[in-house]
Formats: sequence, structure tokens, C-alpha cells
Amino acid sequence: MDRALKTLLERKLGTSMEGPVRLRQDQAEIRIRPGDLPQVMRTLHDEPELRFEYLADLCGVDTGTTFQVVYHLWSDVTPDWLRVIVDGIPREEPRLPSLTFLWKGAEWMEREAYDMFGLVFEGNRDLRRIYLPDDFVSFPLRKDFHLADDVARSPGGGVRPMERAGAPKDADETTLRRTSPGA
Amino acid sequence: MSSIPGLGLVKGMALTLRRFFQPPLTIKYPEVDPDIAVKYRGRLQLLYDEHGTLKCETCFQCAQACPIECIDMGGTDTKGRYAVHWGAAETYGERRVESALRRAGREVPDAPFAAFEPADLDAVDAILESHDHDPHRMLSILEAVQDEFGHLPVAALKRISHRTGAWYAMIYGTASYYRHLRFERTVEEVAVCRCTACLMAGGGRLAEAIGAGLRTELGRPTPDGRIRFAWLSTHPPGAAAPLVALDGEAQLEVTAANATAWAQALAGEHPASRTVH
Amino acid sequence: MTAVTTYWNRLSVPSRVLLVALPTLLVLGGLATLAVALLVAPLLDFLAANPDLVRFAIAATLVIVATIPTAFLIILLELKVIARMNLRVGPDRVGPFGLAMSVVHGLKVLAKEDYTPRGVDVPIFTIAPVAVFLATIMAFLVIPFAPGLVAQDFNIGLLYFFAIGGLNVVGLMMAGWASFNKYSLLGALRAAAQAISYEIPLTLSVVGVIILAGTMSLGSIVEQQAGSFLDWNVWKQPLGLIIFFIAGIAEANRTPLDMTEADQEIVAGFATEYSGMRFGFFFFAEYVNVFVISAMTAVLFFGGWNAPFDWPFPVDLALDPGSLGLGLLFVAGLAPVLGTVLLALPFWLGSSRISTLQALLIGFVLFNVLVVGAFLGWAFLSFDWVVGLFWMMAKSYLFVLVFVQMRATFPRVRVDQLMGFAWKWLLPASLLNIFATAIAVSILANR
Amino acid sequence: MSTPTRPSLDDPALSIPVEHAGIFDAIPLARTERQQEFYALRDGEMLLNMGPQHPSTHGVLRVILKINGEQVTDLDPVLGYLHRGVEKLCENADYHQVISQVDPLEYISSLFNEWGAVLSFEKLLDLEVPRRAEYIRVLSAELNRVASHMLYMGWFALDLGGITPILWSFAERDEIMEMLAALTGQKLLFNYFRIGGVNGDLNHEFMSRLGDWMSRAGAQLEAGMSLLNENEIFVRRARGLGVIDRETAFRMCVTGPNLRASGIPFDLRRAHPYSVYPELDFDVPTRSEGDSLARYLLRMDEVRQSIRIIDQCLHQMPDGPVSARLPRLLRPRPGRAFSAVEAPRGQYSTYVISDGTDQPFRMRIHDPSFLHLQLMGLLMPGNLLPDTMAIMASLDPVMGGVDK
Repeated sequence: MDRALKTLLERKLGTSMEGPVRLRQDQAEIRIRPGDLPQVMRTLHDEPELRFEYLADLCGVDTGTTFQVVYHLWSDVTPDWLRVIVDGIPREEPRLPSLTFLWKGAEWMEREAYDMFGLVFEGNRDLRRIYLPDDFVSFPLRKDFHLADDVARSPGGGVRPMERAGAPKDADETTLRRTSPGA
Repeated sequence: MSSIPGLGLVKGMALTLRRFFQPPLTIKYPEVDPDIAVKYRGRLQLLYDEHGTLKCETCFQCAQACPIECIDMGGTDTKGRYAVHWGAAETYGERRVESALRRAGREVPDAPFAAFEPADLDAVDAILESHDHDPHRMLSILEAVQDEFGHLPVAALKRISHRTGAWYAMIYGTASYYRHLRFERTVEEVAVCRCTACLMAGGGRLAEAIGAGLRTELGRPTPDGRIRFAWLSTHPPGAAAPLVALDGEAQLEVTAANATAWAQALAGEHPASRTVH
Repeated sequence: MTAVTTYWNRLSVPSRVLLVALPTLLVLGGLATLAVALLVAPLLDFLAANPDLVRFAIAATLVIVATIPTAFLIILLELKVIARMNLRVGPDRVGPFGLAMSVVHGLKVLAKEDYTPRGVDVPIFTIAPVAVFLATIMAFLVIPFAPGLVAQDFNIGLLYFFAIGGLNVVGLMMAGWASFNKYSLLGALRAAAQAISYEIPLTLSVVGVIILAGTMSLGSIVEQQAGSFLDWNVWKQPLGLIIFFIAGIAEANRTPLDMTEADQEIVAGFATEYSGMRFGFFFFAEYVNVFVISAMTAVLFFGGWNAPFDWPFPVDLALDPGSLGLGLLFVAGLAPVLGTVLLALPFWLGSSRISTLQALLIGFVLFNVLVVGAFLGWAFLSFDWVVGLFWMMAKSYLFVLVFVQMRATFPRVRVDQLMGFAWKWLLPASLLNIFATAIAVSILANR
Repeated sequence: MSTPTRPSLDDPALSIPVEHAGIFDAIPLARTERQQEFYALRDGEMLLNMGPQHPSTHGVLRVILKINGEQVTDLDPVLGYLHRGVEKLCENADYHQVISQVDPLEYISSLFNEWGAVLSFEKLLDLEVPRRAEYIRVLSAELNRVASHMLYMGWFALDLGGITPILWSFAERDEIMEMLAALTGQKLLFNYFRIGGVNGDLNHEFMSRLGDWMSRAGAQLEAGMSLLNENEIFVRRARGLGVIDRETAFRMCVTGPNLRASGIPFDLRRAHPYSVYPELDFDVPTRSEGDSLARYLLRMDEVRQSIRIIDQCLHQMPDGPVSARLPRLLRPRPGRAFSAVEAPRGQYSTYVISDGTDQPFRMRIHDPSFLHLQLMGLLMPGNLLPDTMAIMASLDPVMGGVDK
């Protein structure tokens, strides 16, 4: 835990953050709104006291109600990982700015997040499917996408009640082929 | 890289030439056993206890716990009735039945899979609908399906698995656990008593007449295999003679005169026949 | 009509065959007799008047037949030698020590489906392998294996060799263009570029040899290198040898200069779409080409059929089998039996695990080996051409082994480096070689 | 009797017109800006489809190359032929099962896949791992790193056309794999690390094999390397090929040996230490050139460092248990954990979210090969067709990890 980083972040980012900086083990976590993303990231990347020059990971998360995009950054000023959570991306219109202007390498990671969650990164000039075929219509890592034999995969819980997850009766035709808002 | 051009190439040639005279590292596998570590987990073998009995009691726990569902088991259930499988979800029956053995015209070791008959799946769907597709109510679903078809067709089991999301092998296990659920089509048994009293009262003639009606003889099933024709081993006390039993129930109206007609009716209009599509 | 049909239907199958075949055979036989009577005499006269033609026909046939074991042997060498350099065993299942592997390879390509993909230019696609194979075999024709053992000794043999060598690439271009595949096309274009680039240093590198020999007849070039190994051209033309060998690698499309079929880059180049025996032709041609380049290296720079040193123990085996008279019959009849038994005896006595029959079998095999060895030894001592053939083959296969080892050792050169090397280094070096040789020769001649 | 007739391919109803034969739709519907740019062919350019069944695309990768003669002007990798949806499968498996789910991701060095997963789970559970277990982890993982780098050397040479180094390096690698099989029980997908420790202590068979290998590893590796290191053809081809400079390296999120070959000493074992690496003495080798040759030579240096680490592990190995005591059914408190390990190819990281049940709510797996493959699009244009494979091999992507 690096408390100096906490004060530094509070000083530099100020009101862009939603809620406090959380420290746990070797990770520091901040939450921001989608609109603040480019500005926050630019500060983190360019500020000489911060120097978070290395983007370690970019991934989407489906909380069941909203989407998040989680960035992990590394800098040589702190022993901690910095986790930036872009929270509250609406399910109906999952749009947020792309980070390819800072890290060109984020392009494929954003493509992957689009492929798996349908998150639309505005400014990414190659936002298309990366793993799945182009004519695939659903987004498999969303929580409303169920594997066909989902219940069978939980030996600990025996037969896992499929209804709890709201499984569709005809899982292969209707619900899974949800058209994407972004496509 | 050396200063003399081509020296590196010559060195490389020298190195390969030297390796040419080294003994090769190849292990000539079928002749020479590879040196496999003691702890190696990849052996395909079942363990036997000190009495020479197979230790595996086909509990399927390992197959069920396998995270990538690659364990595929077969064995006999605890009552010795059915060969049971536990394997990768959905693939088992298809692989085993539809493509490999049956299509090759070879003998399928498990009777329930010897024939894959399409069943009227609308009925299954209706049953599932009335049970709300709930895998917890599997037993009553299976019972309803058996009431509908007279037995549990493989196609219906697959449909149930697909619609409820329950693992096919689990459904199979449930079905093979209960004695009253069966995978074969109903087989009825027509039996004639062979106690002295019955034989003296004309049991032999009665058996011949029934045999003619069923187009078979004692001890053999009918040509379509639906009805067995056998001797009854014990005469229940107090029953009439000669005694004819259908599935253990005495058929008092059968006499030597109407036996052939009765048997013909039995063979021709079997209750199971209407469920077969 | 019906009567004939009825009669026909009553016949069994063999009798039907006979009924058709007998009259046909009779008619054909008559015609053949007539043709022989009319045509053979003039034909024989014609052949007797042109013995060269007969000789050429026989030699060409022998050359075509000889390419097959050559290719098989080189493929086997490649499989086994590279395997050993990779610390592997290599093929060891077919035949003793896997020796029949390449033969089985040959049978395999024969048995495979000869597939013509959709969209190819069928005639050219079909002819291309033949063209490549033909060019290779035609180059084979001028190689002098031993004194007198050459299919055709032109006085412009060397020129012919280069001309035919250039024909190879035409076949590759045909294959690549007709295949309707981008990889094939790339391979063909590489083949064309590479062949044009490397033909020039290849040809120029031997100009020095021609200046020294004063002739382009390969037989004469070899004869001029007679004597000990100090008389070989390699001492006079070391640069020429290096250039010739490197350009020869490119000409034979071998690693590290095998741009045309670089499998990590363009799958199999021109041969991508080929299968079965058509692919087999390319395959054969490649290995025969390796042999041709090796043999040419031996001929031009390493004295061809000349022994590196004189045989130190002159043995004169004036063996005249006829002089033995009846004794010959005795030997011919009894020697096999006696030899087999005598050779079997130590095995039979030595090991109780070997049955009598097995011992006899071993004895028989050993006897045969001994007899063949003795015969070859006798031929080696008695005939000049056998000696010549031995040395020629020994030298050629030495270079084949070098080819094989290079394949095991080197990575591939990039295509632009390949072209740059040809034009920037090999060509100036070969020109330098020519000038140096010419100046040296003129100085030495004037002195 | 009429025999059933098979449909003939010459049937015009079934046949494809010749102009389409063998060619599927080469130019798809352009959806993005980048696709429009890529599929706009200028004069003299053509598209060449390389893979998924090409002799040297490292697994099933398809690359659409735009070439002008032999020169590659642009390229578009098409991924997903090996996509198995492991992240989704992990969300449906319990924490112990995840280890075997992630195992086959980057199959060349699968101990690191397990390590990434168990490290994040241990953070989630606030679990203390016994020191002996940590040492065993480091020991086996460094062995795996050596095996992986050996294979890299062979593949690189093979893609440049040399056929011998791959077999020599496989001989080395096989020795290590047999050794690890004695330790873990499997030869490729070890499934050895457990949450809170490892599965089974060091055994005599492993130790004796390791001792054999250590006694001659150094000399043997040097001998095998000399075939390539001094070879003019190899050096000339690899030098100056696919240069990554410092700026690009950071912008493209490059990690691992590929980053260190550009002169940046970023090694997670030092930059963000985990396990017992702070107690071990080793260097982080770097090279300044950033080209393929530097990437190759750097890995050879790393092998030497790994052997050093293995040696130290053997000497400092403490006594004690090899696994923490844990219940069979793990239900970590709701929370998030991120952990990264320095895999042979770079930063292999795992981000896991727990919702309090026995299964991860979200399991993110980040594989370095994925980003290194992306680099190809930057390095390739302007190079020649043969260098496609050379550059790709020098970046060392493993399609099992790329496609997840």
C-alpha cells in the first residue's frame, strides 16, 4: 500500500474521481466517469510526478446492471498497480472514448472488449470483432449470455438453478441473438 | 560474426558434422519403453485391489468433477441392469450411437443405444412446459415421459437435456437409478403354469394354442421381441387350473378354446405399439 | 440378328473372350508378320548405317533409367544424414535400417491421386513437370562418367549443359503460372529472377576452366586433368570453384538458396498445387539436379573420373576363364554349395540358437556378398571404366553430401540478399577470375 | 435395380464458376476506417492470404498480406481460430477448476498461466503461501522459462529456413519437460500450482534429473547456440529487422523480452516483485538495438539468468509445508484482485472479481502474445515477404494465448 500515491492522486485528479482512492494490497483503485477518461488518463500519463506510462491491462466488466471498463497502469514512481475503473456505462448505449491516442497498443484490447461486451470505443479506427466471426451478433461475456450447459458446470452446487440467472427457455434462438446497440 | 566472411558458415558445418557422429537421441518407442516418471498422471489405467477386483465402482464422481468434461465413463449400474455412461455433455450418445457403431453396422454394446428412434418431441415439449423446464423436477418429468411413450426414448432424453439445461449424463443417471424407469420398450411376459395340476388340466394344449397365436414357442420371445413366452415356475395357491398369466396377473378368461385368438390379439394390438413412431 | 444374339447369350464368359480374341489375334499376327517382312530389313539396314543413332538411343534410355536410382539414393541420403545431424535416427522401419524408405516414397507419389485443381491452365499445368524433368535429364546426357561412358560427348558439351540448365526455369515458370495460385506465382517469379541472376556467374565461373582447357568438351576437360590430384583444376581455379558451387546451389534450388520453394514463406512455391506423380517429377528433378551439379563440379574442378593418385600396387589379373576348361564347370557347379556350407559352418557351430536353416541362409547371403565383391574387385582391377566410374561417383556423392549437410546447417537467405549477392559479389568475382586466368595463361604461354 | 447416384462435382448445379474457384470473398465489407484503408488496393498491389493453414504461422493464425511484388505494404491479422472462450468458462468454473481451465492458454509455458491465476486468487483470499511452496514455484517456473526460450530459438531458426536448431532445442526442451513431468505429473499442461501452494513436494526423480541437466546445461546450450549466433546468413537476416524503439514499445504496450531488447529494463520480477524474487540474485539483461537479432540474443541471456535462479533456488530451498490449508470450496469475500507475472513472453496478468460465490464473477486474462502480435502491423510494412515470418517468430507469439 502506497499512501503517498493516494494523496498524490487526490491532489492531481481532484474532482474527476468518483469516491475515494481505495488501497488494497498492492493495488490502488480509483473510479471515474466515462466522460473524464481522456483527461484523467492524459494527466496520469503525462504528469511528471505520476508517469503512468505503461498500460498493463484493459478489460470490460459486466456487473449485471452496468458496464465497466477497467484499466491497470504501472509507473516507476510507485510499487502499486493503479486500477482505473470507468464506471456506470449504460447497458443500452455502451459508449466511451478510446485510449488509442495515448497507447496505440490499446487498439486490439479495445477490439476485444467490443467483441466480448459490445463496448463502443469512440475514436478507435478499427473497432470490429477480433475473435469471433464478423457475422456473430451476440456478446458472449455479458452476463445475459448463458452457456448451453451452464448448469452442468457447477459440481459444487449440484444442479445450479438456471432460472436464477433468468435463463431463456429457448436459449439458442431468441435471447442470445441480441442485436448489439453499437454494431 | 567473425571478421573473415564465411567463417561462421564453416563453423556451423563443422558443428553439424560433429553432431553427425554423435549417437542419436531418439527413443525407438515400441521396442524401447520411454522413461516415464513415477508421478506421471496421464496413465490410462484402472486400479485393482488386493483381491483382484476392480476398485472403480463407477460412481462417476470423477467424471462429474472433471472441469473440462473430458472424462467419459461407462459401466454397469449398481443393480446390474443398465450399462450407464457419464461423459461429455450431449456428445456421448451422439458419438456412440449415431455415428460410430450403429452406422458401421456393428454391435452396440448397450441395449438402450442399439437403436436410435426419433420420438414425437412435441409431447416431450408439452411435458416440459407443464413442468416449467425445471431440472429439479426431473423425476416427475421422466415419469411423465415414460407414461407417454411406455419407456424413455433416447431422443426424448436429449430433448429434456437440451431444454432444461441439465447435463445429459445426469438425466441418464437419474433414469438408470430408479427401477420403474426403463429405456427398453415394454416387454410383456405371457406365462403358462407347469405345475402338475395345471398340466393335467390341459396346460400343455393351452400353451401350444397360445404359442400358435403368438407365432412362437415356449421359452422364446415373439418375432418382434415384445412378448416373452415362458413357463410359470410356481402356481399361486388357490388359482384356477390351467393358469395363464400376463405379466404376473392371472388371465382367467383364457381357455384352450379362445387361447389362440387371445394370443393373436395380444401380439397384434400391443399397447406399446402406439407409442412407437 | 436374334439368332446371333441368342447364340451369344448362351456362351460362357471365357468362350466369349476366346471367340473375340482368337480372330483378332489371327488378324493382328498376320499383319505383324507382314510388317516385319516388309519393314525390318530396311530398318536394320538403316540402323547399321547409323551406329551413332543406336548408341544414342541406348544411352538415352540408360540415362533416363539411371536417374531413378540416383534420385532414390539422394533422397535416402538426405533423410538419413540430416536425421543424424539433427540427432535423430531417421527412417528405420521400411527395409533394413530404413533403406527402402525412398523407394516407398516413390511408390507413394505414384499411388497418390493426381489432382488438378479448378481454374488451372490444364495443358500447361500438365506439361510443366515433364518440362522440368526433361531439362534435368537432358543435362545428364553430357556428363562423362568414365572413359567412354558418356551418352553424348559434344565438343560444346559445356555450352549445351548451361543451355539446358536454363531450360529448367521455363518448366518452373509454367508450373507457377498455370497453377492459379498466388504462392505458386511468387515461387515462379522468384525462380525466374534467381535463374537469370545465377546463370551468369555460373557460366562465367567456368570460363577460366575453358581457357585452361582450350575446349568445351567435357571429356577433354577431364582428360586434361589426368595425373595425380595435383593436376586438378581446383588448384588453378579455386575462385571459380567457389563461384560455380554457390551458383550451382542456386541453380539446383537448394538450401540456403532455395527461394523458389521456401516452405516457410511461400508454402511450396511453384509446386504448391501439385500432387501425385506430377509432384513426384518435380521432386525427382530436384534431386537429379543436385546430382548433376555435383557431378559437374567433380568433372570441371576435381578431375572427373581420374583417380587422385596412381594405384600403388599394380596387379595384373590376366584371368582367362576359358583356359580352365572343364574345371570351370566344376567350379561353377560346386563353389556355391561348398561356399554356402563353409560360410554357414562357423555360425552353425558358434551359436546353438541359430537353426540349421538359418545358418545356411546366412551362409548363402555371405557367399553372395563375397562373390559380388570379388567380381567387382576383379572388374575394378581389370577395366578402366569401372575405376573411372568409381572415382567419378565417389567425388559426385561427396558433393551431394555437402549439399545435404548445407541443408541441415544453414537458414535461408532472404530474396533481396540472394539477388544482391549474385550481382554484387559473384558476378564481379567471376569476371575477376576470368581476367586473372587469362593474364596468367598468356604470361605463361609467352614465357 | 437402380444404384443410388452420388452427386457429381461436374454437375453444373453444384459447381463453382471458374472465376470464383478457390477464391473466397477476398475483399469483405469494410466496416471500419482501418478496413477501408487496408482494402483499398493501389496499383501493383495484391492481397495474399497467409494461413490459417500455412506451414509457419505458429498455430492457426491467418494474416492477410497486402503485397507489392515481394514487398509487404500492409497486413491484417485475423485471429480467433483458436478462440475457446476461456474467460467465460472460468466464470462457470469454481476457483480450483480455473487452474486447469487456464492451463492450455499459452501452452508453451503453462506454469505461468497457472501462476497468474493462483496469484490473483491468493490476493483475493489474503492467503499466505508457505515459503517452500514459493521456492518450488520459482524453481519450476524458471525451468519452464528455459524450455520456452529453447523452443523460441528453434522456431525462429525454422522460420528463417534452418531445420536443425528446432530439433536440437527440442531435445533440450524435452529433457526439461520430462523433468517437470516427474515433478508435476504431466508433460505439457502441468496443472501443478494450487491456490496456496503446489501439488506435491519435490521428489527424488525430479531432483536427480535436474541435477543431471544442470551439470551440463550451460555447455550444451552454448554449443547449440553457436550454430546460429555466428552464422552470417542468420545474423545478416536478423540484424536490423523489425526494429522497435523505446517510444513505440511503450505506446504498443510491449512487455517482456521484446521490451528489454529495446533497452528498457522492465522486468516484473524486479519492477513489481512477487513471490520470492526479491530474495534472489539475478540480472535483468537488456539490449539497445531492438531488432530481431537483439530479441533472439536477449532470450539467450535470459536463459543464462534463469539457470542462475534455479541454482539459487536449489541452494536456498527452505523446509516446510508446500501448501496452505484451505477448504475444498472457496468463497472469497467480494472484491477485486490484479496480479501479473513475468512470463517468458512478457507480462501475463489476471484480473479477477469475486462476488462471494464459489465461482469468479469475472476473470480477465491478459496475454502478452496478443499485444506482440498486434505489433506486426507496425513492423511489417516495407519489409519483404520472407520477413513476415521472421519478424513474427522473433516476437514469439503463441496462438493459444492470443486467441484465448
